Amino acid sequence: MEILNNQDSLWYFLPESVLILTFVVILLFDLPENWSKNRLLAPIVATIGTVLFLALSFYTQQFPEAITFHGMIINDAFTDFFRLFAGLTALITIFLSLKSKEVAQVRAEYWALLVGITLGIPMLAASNNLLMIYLALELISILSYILVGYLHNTKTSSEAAVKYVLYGATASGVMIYGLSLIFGVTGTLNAIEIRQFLISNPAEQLALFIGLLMTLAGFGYKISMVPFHMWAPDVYQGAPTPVTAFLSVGPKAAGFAILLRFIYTALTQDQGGVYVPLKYIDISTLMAVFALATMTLGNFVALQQTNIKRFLAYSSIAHAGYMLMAAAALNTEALRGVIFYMISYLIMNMGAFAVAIAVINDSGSEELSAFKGLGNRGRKGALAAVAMTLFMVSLTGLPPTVGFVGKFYLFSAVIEAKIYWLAVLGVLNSVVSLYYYAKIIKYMYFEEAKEQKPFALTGFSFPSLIVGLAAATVFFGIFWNALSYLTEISAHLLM
Amino acid sequence: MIQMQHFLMMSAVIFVLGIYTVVTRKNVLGILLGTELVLNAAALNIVIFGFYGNQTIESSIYALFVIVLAAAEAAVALAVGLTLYQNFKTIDTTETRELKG
Amino acid sequence: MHFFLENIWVIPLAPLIGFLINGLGCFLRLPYVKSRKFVHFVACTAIFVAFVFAVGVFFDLLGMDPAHRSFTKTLYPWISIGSLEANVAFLADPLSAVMMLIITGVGFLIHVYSIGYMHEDPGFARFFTYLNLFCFAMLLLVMGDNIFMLFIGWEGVGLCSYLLIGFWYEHKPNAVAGMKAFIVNRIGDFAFLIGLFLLFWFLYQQGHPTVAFSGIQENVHLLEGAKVGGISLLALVGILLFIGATGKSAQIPLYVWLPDAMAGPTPVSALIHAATMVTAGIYMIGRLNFVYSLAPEALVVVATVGALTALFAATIGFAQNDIKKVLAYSTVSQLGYMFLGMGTGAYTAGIFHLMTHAFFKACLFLGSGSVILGMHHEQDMRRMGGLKKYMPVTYMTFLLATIAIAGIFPFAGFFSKDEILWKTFESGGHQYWYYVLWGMGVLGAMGTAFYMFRAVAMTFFGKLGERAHEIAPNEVEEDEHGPHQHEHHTPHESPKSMTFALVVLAILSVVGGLVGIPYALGHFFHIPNFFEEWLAPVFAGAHGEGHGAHHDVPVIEYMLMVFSVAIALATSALAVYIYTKRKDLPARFVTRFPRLHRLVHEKYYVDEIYQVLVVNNLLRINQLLALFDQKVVDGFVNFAGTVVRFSSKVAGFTDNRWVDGFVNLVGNSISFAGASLRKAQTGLVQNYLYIAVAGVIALMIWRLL
Amino acid sequence: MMTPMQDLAFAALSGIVIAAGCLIAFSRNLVYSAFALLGAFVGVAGYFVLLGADFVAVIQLLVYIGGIMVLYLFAVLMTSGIGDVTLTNRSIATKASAPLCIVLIILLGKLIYTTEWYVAAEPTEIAPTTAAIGNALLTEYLLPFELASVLLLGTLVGTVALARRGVKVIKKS
Repeated sequence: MEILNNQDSLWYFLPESVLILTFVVILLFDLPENWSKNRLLAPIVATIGTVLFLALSFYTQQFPEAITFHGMIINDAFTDFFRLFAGLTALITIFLSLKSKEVAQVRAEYWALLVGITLGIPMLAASNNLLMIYLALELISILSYILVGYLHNTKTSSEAAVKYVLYGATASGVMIYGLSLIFGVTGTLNAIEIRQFLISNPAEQLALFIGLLMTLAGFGYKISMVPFHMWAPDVYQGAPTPVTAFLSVGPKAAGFAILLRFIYTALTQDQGGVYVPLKYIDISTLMAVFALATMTLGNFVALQQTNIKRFLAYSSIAHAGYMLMAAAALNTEALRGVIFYMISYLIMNMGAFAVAIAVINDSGSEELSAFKGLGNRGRKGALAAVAMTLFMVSLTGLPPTVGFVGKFYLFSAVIEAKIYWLAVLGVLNSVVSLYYYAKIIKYMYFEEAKEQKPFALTGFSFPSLIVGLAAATVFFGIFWNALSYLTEISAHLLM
Repeated sequence: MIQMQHFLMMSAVIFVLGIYTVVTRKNVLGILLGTELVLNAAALNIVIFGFYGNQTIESSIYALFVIVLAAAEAAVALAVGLTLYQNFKTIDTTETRELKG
Repeated sequence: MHFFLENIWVIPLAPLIGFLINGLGCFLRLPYVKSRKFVHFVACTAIFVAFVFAVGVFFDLLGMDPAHRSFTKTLYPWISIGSLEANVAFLADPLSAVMMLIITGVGFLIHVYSIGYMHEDPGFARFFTYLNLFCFAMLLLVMGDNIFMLFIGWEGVGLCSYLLIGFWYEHKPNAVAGMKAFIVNRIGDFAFLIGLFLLFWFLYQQGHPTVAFSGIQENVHLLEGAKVGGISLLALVGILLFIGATGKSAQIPLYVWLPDAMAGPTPVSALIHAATMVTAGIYMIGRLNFVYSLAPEALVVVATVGALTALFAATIGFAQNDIKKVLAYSTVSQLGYMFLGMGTGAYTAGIFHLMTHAFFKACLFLGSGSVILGMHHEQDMRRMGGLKKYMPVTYMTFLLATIAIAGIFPFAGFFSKDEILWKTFESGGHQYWYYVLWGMGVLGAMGTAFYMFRAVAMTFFGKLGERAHEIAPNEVEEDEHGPHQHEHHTPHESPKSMTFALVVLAILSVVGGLVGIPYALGHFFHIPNFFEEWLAPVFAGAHGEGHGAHHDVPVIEYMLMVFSVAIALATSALAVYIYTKRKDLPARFVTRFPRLHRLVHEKYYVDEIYQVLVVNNLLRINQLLALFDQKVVDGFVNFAGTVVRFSSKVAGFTDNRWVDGFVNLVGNSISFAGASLRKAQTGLVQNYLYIAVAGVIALMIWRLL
Repeated sequence: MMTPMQDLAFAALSGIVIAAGCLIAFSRNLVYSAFALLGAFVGVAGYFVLLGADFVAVIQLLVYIGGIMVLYLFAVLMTSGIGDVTLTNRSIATKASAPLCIVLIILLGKLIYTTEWYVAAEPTEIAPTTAAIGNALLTEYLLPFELASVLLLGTLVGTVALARRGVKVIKKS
């Protein structure tokens, strides 16, 4: 384990540096009046920057894994994966933002803020220091508050932003209080040193558990874990739809990354692929309870929703519950499983949001009823409906879609960890979720549309994105070896 | 003699008062005051542990960052609160409830 | 070297490609699906290619050493988690080769037949899409080399069956029948899954986590003696899997969906609900014979349920007037025979009957379809009669298939059914219970001969419409297209594409049995029992496959053969006599025993019993929940509205108490919980934070306690 | 460790902090609550001085009192109107929240007094920390320092973006 100094670390930081540069350059576009008139300039620069970021992260991937910046962050395969993930999420979001009518009139800072959040995702995933955790989390959060409230003159957007800020500020306050308790017991801010301290001082400490709980409030709020989930439906509904899509995938994945890294690095001991929780902190049971509560609540309440964004918000809470099972299972398979699940979730959730944006563009309504009769509204309508059906099937977790494979890996990790009750209840939860996902399918094919005019999904690029995501859903549902390989190499934490 | 625990207790009192403010206030600005208290309690906690505990500079730096980020957060919160006010002509959270269920 | 074996993946791939071409066209409304020629060309070519390859695989296997006639083609490593590995791999062995030939061969004929039958239907392309998808799923089921693939195929064919039963979904009873099939099958599948899980789990415990059939076969002996709650594990697994099979293969008590499934287009009834899908349960038992052979208790259950179903369904067949209903109950009954064979341990005999049944029952169904089309969508046999004159080809083929199903020498049905009955009788020597089963089987065979010839007599003999006056005026006429206005048309023979399939299948029903001539007859002419030798490697080691026992044929076997042919002939003649010469007899019988007739005619009220026993109880729980909702949770006013709206939506969607019972119960409990939780989402961020803090405190206290 | 003088200072600061905190939590007038925040910040800054974190104390005063407090007062005035004398700051759900907070403080008290904290053997020498902080920010803490600058830039731009439009809307109305 090598801890690099600042100069040596800079090479590892190359991809993120590009993002910072992009961030600053885009901000400059707002200065000259005539520049900001060209609507496409800023998103193009953002796209170029993100692509460059992805390319460079493939380059830095070849470096040996190391702990960089005096132990602040860790550059390992896990971090590399989240660079890839953040880049892909950002690219899709930029595309969706261009296509959505809601954010048609944005200025350059919108794209800059997107890039800024994208920067936060790998930073959070790589954090090894309690200070870095807080800083990266806040970087994501604060910039998200602004994006959520970006539609300044709509009531829902501003209301969502206010709730988000108030909830986020309090949750992060509670989290630092918890982190400070952990610091008080262990005397260090470094996650690896925390583990070493806990191994050599195995006496039970109440402050440690409570500090952990409070820390989980901060992480849990980012991943919308019950009972810290309640902001999510309101914020997801009020935010501009592309931002909702982004928040439900990117920052959420970052939250999972740090949750898993923190638990696996600081609170467990690696014993040949099985991470044994350090004595007296029964993190496994705790996370299993959280996971069960999260998925059950998400699924049950999603059944009741009539707004498409709110519906997808509850669906995303339910999926957070499934992914939380990895934090309960505590083995390498679980890490693999959750990484696989994140990829599948990226594909299918972004796909669902893409169709939702198309429907909102077409009807101007966010109600689920806007989906009625979609399958019978011309060729484009049929295409959107078929794609949406695939995404719904995948979100339910049925074969032959990528969602099934993701669930399969996760559940087998849970069984490997011998937490059978969680696996059984998780499967039952998937059955419940079938009800509400099938509702959309039923709407699209078996109900009459309000207007019979052909579905407006113009252009070439937007339909091809939807088709591409739908094809990926099925393709990776059948041939998942490549993804499986990626998850296998990514499920490695340097500690 | 003042001990570490006394400091910690004071910090806990500030923390709990902040939480109480957050969960009871109707006014957005009122809630924000509570979050500031929570954040200050956390910063205080860190400085206490730094002073009695590992005695390095890192606790001070951590507290600094907490203060700076709290300021950033407050700025955003106030800006967002203003947009809320422009849309609803009030910042009473019980009257700005379009999103629920 | 073995070209077809190496390229065995073409067999499922061809129908899949057909499905994709037509399916994409349908979904995206591409112009090419408007061309009927293109659609059926694609669909028929796809299945024909599969058939050619299946024949190739058969001959490749034939060229191999009999003891090692098994070939696994691993296409793609699918899942590998820990020590568990499941591949996308196709297994070619004698058993799967037989199944492939049946599915692609009969499937091809039915595709060709459908060109004519579905000619006027607007959903032409959709129909062929589903048909191809079904063939793909069914081939996956029989070709997979592991339980996963079997299960995927199993669910896939169920889905296609559901889609095709409700093919004319605009007509409500069809949609309801589809739903009923779906739900009844889910009950079976639930047990099936538990069975698979138990089997896998205990193998895993033994350190052999495998899902491949070969792996299970090697390690299953380790589970001998294992017990779960005092019951032998393997027996439990066998019975659970068999419950799954009773759902798919329509056995007591889960057979109720199959007669209703006749709401689908007739080619579908022939392909899915007679020849292939419903035999999946038999195939499954044959494939897992090594499990069943170690679990004699499970075998007894299988045999008993099979014999009971065979007899029970045959009696229902006496009193049905809808030609497709008669055939449906006949299918249930014949499937019972197959299970009787499997349960006796005579796996070869069961599979043999599966094959011959595929020929003659497909022929019968297609014949009935031809009659229905010729009579301009008329299914009530009482309006028929004398069709011999108008539809000679249909008549001849139908008659030949009827003789075959009645089990008259030397038609196909004789060899297979007789072998099952003989093996059952032989097993009686070890366990007297099998004599009883044999008795039931013989009675069922008599019944089969009677109701089949009754159908022939009512349809083809006599004069057109001579029984129409028997139809009570209040009986609502329904055919597969919905309520039907009766008009008089002259019946006509069906087009060539349809009669072609009929003729081929009729020939197969006549000669198909000759591949399995029992030793008792064959040894006079030194004709080996090819079919038994062919399947011997698959069922090697299974008890009941008496090797070497053939050298001395007991006299009793000849006696039984003569006996069964005699009674088949006698009952056939009786049926023809009653329904052509003494037409008053059935009516007199009905007046004499009105209750008995009504009981049989109403299918022993099984649906009604289920309604009372199962569905109503579920509804009652539902009502209790509603009561709780009213009295206890008075405060949640909004919620009640939500539930009512939800249940009315569900009710509107399904509108069937069978379905309502399940869906409402589960749905209401979940939406009850969901709505309560939803109340917590007040829209006040203070409350959200309150709940978060309360959650943290609750967990702290949980920790301290 | 602490001199009697410091004990006295601690007592005084605690009085200020608790009084200010109670005003924030319970006062019905928003202006009082906002000004009480000032008191709480000053009190905490005093604690920082007692705990040897002089630089943090200064920053606390500068950032909070110089920055945040002014912002708050602006916000209070803008959202309520200068002419409005009754700046209400009402509470809800106090009956449900009070027990929660009492339980919380009891739990925290138990935690504080039962945990074995990581305590150094030697008491700290109180010395100026500014130089050390400056060094650390440019060496070990370089990355957080830079990242915070990105965050602040984003916040600045974002806040302006939200507020800029706000000004326009007000002008129109």
